Amino acid sequence: MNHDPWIWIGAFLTLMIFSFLYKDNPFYKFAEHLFVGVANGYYIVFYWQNALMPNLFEPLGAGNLVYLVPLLLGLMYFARFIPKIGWLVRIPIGFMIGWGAGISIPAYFQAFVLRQLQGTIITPQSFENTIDGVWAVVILIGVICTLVYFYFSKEHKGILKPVSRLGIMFIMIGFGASFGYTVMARVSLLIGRIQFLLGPWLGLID
Amino acid sequence: MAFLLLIFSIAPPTQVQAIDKPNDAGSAIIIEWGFSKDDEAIEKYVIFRSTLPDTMRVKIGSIIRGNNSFEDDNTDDKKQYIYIVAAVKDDATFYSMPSDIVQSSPQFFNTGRTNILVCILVFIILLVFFVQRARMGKKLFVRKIPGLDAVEEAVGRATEMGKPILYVPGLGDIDWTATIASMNILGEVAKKIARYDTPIIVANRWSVVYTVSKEVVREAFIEEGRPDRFKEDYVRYLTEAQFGFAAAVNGIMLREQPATNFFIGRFWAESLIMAETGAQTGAIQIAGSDSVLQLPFFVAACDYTLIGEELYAASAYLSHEPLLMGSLKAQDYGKLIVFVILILFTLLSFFNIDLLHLLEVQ
Amino acid sequence: MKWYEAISKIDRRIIYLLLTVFVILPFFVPFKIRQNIMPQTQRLFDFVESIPPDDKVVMISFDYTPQTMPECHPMAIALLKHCFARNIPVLGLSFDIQAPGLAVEAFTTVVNELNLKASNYDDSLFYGKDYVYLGWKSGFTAAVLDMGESIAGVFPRDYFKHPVDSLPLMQKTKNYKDVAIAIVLSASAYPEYWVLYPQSRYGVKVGAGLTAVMAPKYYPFLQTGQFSGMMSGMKGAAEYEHLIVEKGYTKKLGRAETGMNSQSIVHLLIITIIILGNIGFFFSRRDQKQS
Amino acid sequence: MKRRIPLIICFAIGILMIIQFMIPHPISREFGSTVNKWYIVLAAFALVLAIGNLIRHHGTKIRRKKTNWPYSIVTLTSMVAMSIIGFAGGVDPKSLYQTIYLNVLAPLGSTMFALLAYYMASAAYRSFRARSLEATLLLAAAFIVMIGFMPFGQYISPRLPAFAEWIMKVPNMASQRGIMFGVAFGSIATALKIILGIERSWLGGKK
Repeated sequence: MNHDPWIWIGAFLTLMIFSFLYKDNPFYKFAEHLFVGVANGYYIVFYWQNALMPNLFEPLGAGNLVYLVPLLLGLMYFARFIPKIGWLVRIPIGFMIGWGAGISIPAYFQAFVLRQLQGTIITPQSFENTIDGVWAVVILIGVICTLVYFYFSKEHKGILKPVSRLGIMFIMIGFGASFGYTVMARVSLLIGRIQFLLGPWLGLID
Repeated sequence: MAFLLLIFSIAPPTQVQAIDKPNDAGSAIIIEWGFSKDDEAIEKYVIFRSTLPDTMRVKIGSIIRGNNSFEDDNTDDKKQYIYIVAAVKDDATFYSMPSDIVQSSPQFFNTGRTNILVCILVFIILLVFFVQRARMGKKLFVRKIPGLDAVEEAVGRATEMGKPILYVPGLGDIDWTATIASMNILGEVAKKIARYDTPIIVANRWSVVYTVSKEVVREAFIEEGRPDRFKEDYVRYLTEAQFGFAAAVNGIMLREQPATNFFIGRFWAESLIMAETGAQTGAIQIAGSDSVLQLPFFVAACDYTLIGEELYAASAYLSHEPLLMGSLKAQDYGKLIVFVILILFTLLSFFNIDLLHLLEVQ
Repeated sequence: MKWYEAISKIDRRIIYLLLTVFVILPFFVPFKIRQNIMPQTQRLFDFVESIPPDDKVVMISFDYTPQTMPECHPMAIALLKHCFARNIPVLGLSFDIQAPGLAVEAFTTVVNELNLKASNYDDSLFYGKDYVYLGWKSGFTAAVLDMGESIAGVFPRDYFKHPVDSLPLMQKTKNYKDVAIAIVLSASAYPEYWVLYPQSRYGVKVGAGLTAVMAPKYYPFLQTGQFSGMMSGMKGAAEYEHLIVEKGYTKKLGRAETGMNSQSIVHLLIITIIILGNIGFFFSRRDQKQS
Repeated sequence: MKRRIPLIICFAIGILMIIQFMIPHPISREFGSTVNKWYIVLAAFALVLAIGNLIRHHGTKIRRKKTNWPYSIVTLTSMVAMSIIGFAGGVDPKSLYQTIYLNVLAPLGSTMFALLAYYMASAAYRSFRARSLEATLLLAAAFIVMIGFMPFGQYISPRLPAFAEWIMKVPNMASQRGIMFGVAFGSIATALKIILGIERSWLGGKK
């Protein structure tokens, strides 16, 4: 058995979380509330060190007055506490939402549309190996059927009905495969925790 | 003697060309050269640079044989340079003729991204066109989305049971569009809640999303004429720690016993931890996400799941607002264009017209 | 309750208990399942096998974090055992801030185990001669590129604050020319960038050890030969362990192999309960139809 | 004004970020990185409000002695303690702050993560029933992949591992790509609606 108190703390916390599998209980409640508290304490310090100091106070201290803008925007969050100017809080929110929307548009076109198109289009090179070419055709059909499933503004009748049905079948096979594959990837995490309990803590395995 | 012969038989690289790197922010020059005739025999090419008017040669880097280009990404846009490439074997160096004088400069438009610009413009035109049409009163059809039809029922059930509703707007920050979409849906859900006077718990992971979702819920109550019913405790901040958040949401599900759980937005590995705990409490669960890897878990553990794009159709579907419906039509046309490009480019490539490079983004 | 209703309504706690037992069991009851070795693991192993002893170093970039440790740590251990058994010196480094502790642990575990068995001076492993751990560096791209010119320029001091020039191994390891292969153990995109920068510029051979979730993304790199081999997830680590045992470099079953045994029987358990659930479902539905 | 100014700001910043993507000039890069820094600063300010909310929630629980109120003390004290430890003792790799991160936060996080293994088993057991053709396909794909990627898969059939890989690379890939196209247009439309002011639920609907 280990004599390092930190190992013991880690082991007890691990067991407390696992106890939730049986049912909610005081140990889990304790671990959960501790988790939230410590994590928030961690991030308070983290933001101070890595966000506010280098991105606000240091440039301001160096006399860079442009940084008064984020300071002002940031202070507007607190306008909520003064009912008369409460609407000011929408200004930083508008800024954040606009920023998020703006950066995502070109990014989605690049990574989700153009690159996926490149990957799906079939060329004569796809048939260098015949069987690979056949699978490329299957992928193309699958992509098109899935697209049809997501078509909203037409009722799925006539030709659309069997095609969108095929689309949902592709989706379900994909979901099943991802699920099965992820089981493999995730069991290793549990094995890791068990190894920690049996090894460093109890010393039953080396 | 044989050793000497080998050394003297090596030809230097030819035709060294240096050009300003296109589509960049300056400070970079691309150097290209013709292979040494003895490329097979040498070890590497070493690139030298001299900064005018000074002619002193400085080594700036090297690259193994078989390559005939190099990027110098450390130039001063105000200075002029000349490059020399040398073939190196053992300790012997064979210099090329110098390149022409070259200077780097930044560009104002990245021509390698013209295709993205075209995409964005086309989509804006589609969107504005269909929104205008909707504004003029043209009715638009939307197919049934079962997950969204269930929203009303789910809110109703919580009201009947006198239990709260839990809404998790994903674990993504506001820069994930799924989070923005989730905020729109939250607005619709909150309006229904304001009508029924059912308590809601919105659990947030990011500070910014917290401030936005609070505004959204508050505004929904005001719009429904029930600002008095809004409680500060409805919208909560938990923690930024991914699994700390999941632990706390589990706690809420077991102790405050919500009758309905919404998981709508961007999710990662924690998705199933929350959804499965929710399933065990017996709540009705509606999930919606664009996270392809997490959807299978939601499908397995929730009653209704909005798959991918259905999440983005939700605010239009729930609000029945014509303007938002117009955008659904634009989305459909986007998919139609994808379909056409897939078929067209594939067919053309078999007639030796290769258009794939049009899709390349720099 | 009829039997088929019972098997379709097993309490989840029973499932959890079974699962726990199944995970723990292989640690105490070791058994061997013949591994089917994936070609990419075999390729990595063969590559390391082909490196001449006491010549160039194998560079291992430890870029995994405590959360991905169960998958990547056994890879590190197996690689170290393989290299040391063949007298290939190892140079470790990290670009992920959470990794150095894990890297040091991997080195210490393997070195201690081998040194306990060593009978004389020549068999023993020494820091600075047989292995060096350079520690952590920020600014990944600049650092991996600069190492093409000089490793000591990027890491003037190693993790333990020794001047790098003072270490015998580093005196003969100046830059990528002295590196036989760089193997990147990671749960993120680092291996891709090793191909993009140092390999395209300096021709470094790159191998990878990735988590199972990440691995499928990297199959194309194997096809093009940009990766000289890859271990994917705990299964890849187990295969590598299997290969070094087969060659006689070590006798003991590794962590990953035990882990794979746990995984295998857990999969069997999950498959079994799904089948049970469906049998129950099938019979209950038949009942409903009849009534 | 209460609506127009936020809408204009949202529109302007959104359009600027799109244009920024197109321009490689250093001025544009400078702008991009400045705005990113502002975002970080704004997130930090929002954290003050967020933590305020957390303190209020738990404070009320303690004051009113609501159910489970003692646990709220755990959250509040541990948060204050961790902040003090970080501010007073520094954040070096050997500081108490990092030690607590490694020995308290890391095991808590990894264990929550590890619960997934259990939940995957119970979710699969409960919901993987061959109710319909679609459900059966999902079930079958999951089965084949689970068996195929395990060492014992080859005993059942030597072709099984290759079949499992085929499922991952062909039908799975096709469905993921199809979903991704839909997601792309959905999110681009959502983002444009926000920028153009068509969708304004964050301002409280259409009025």
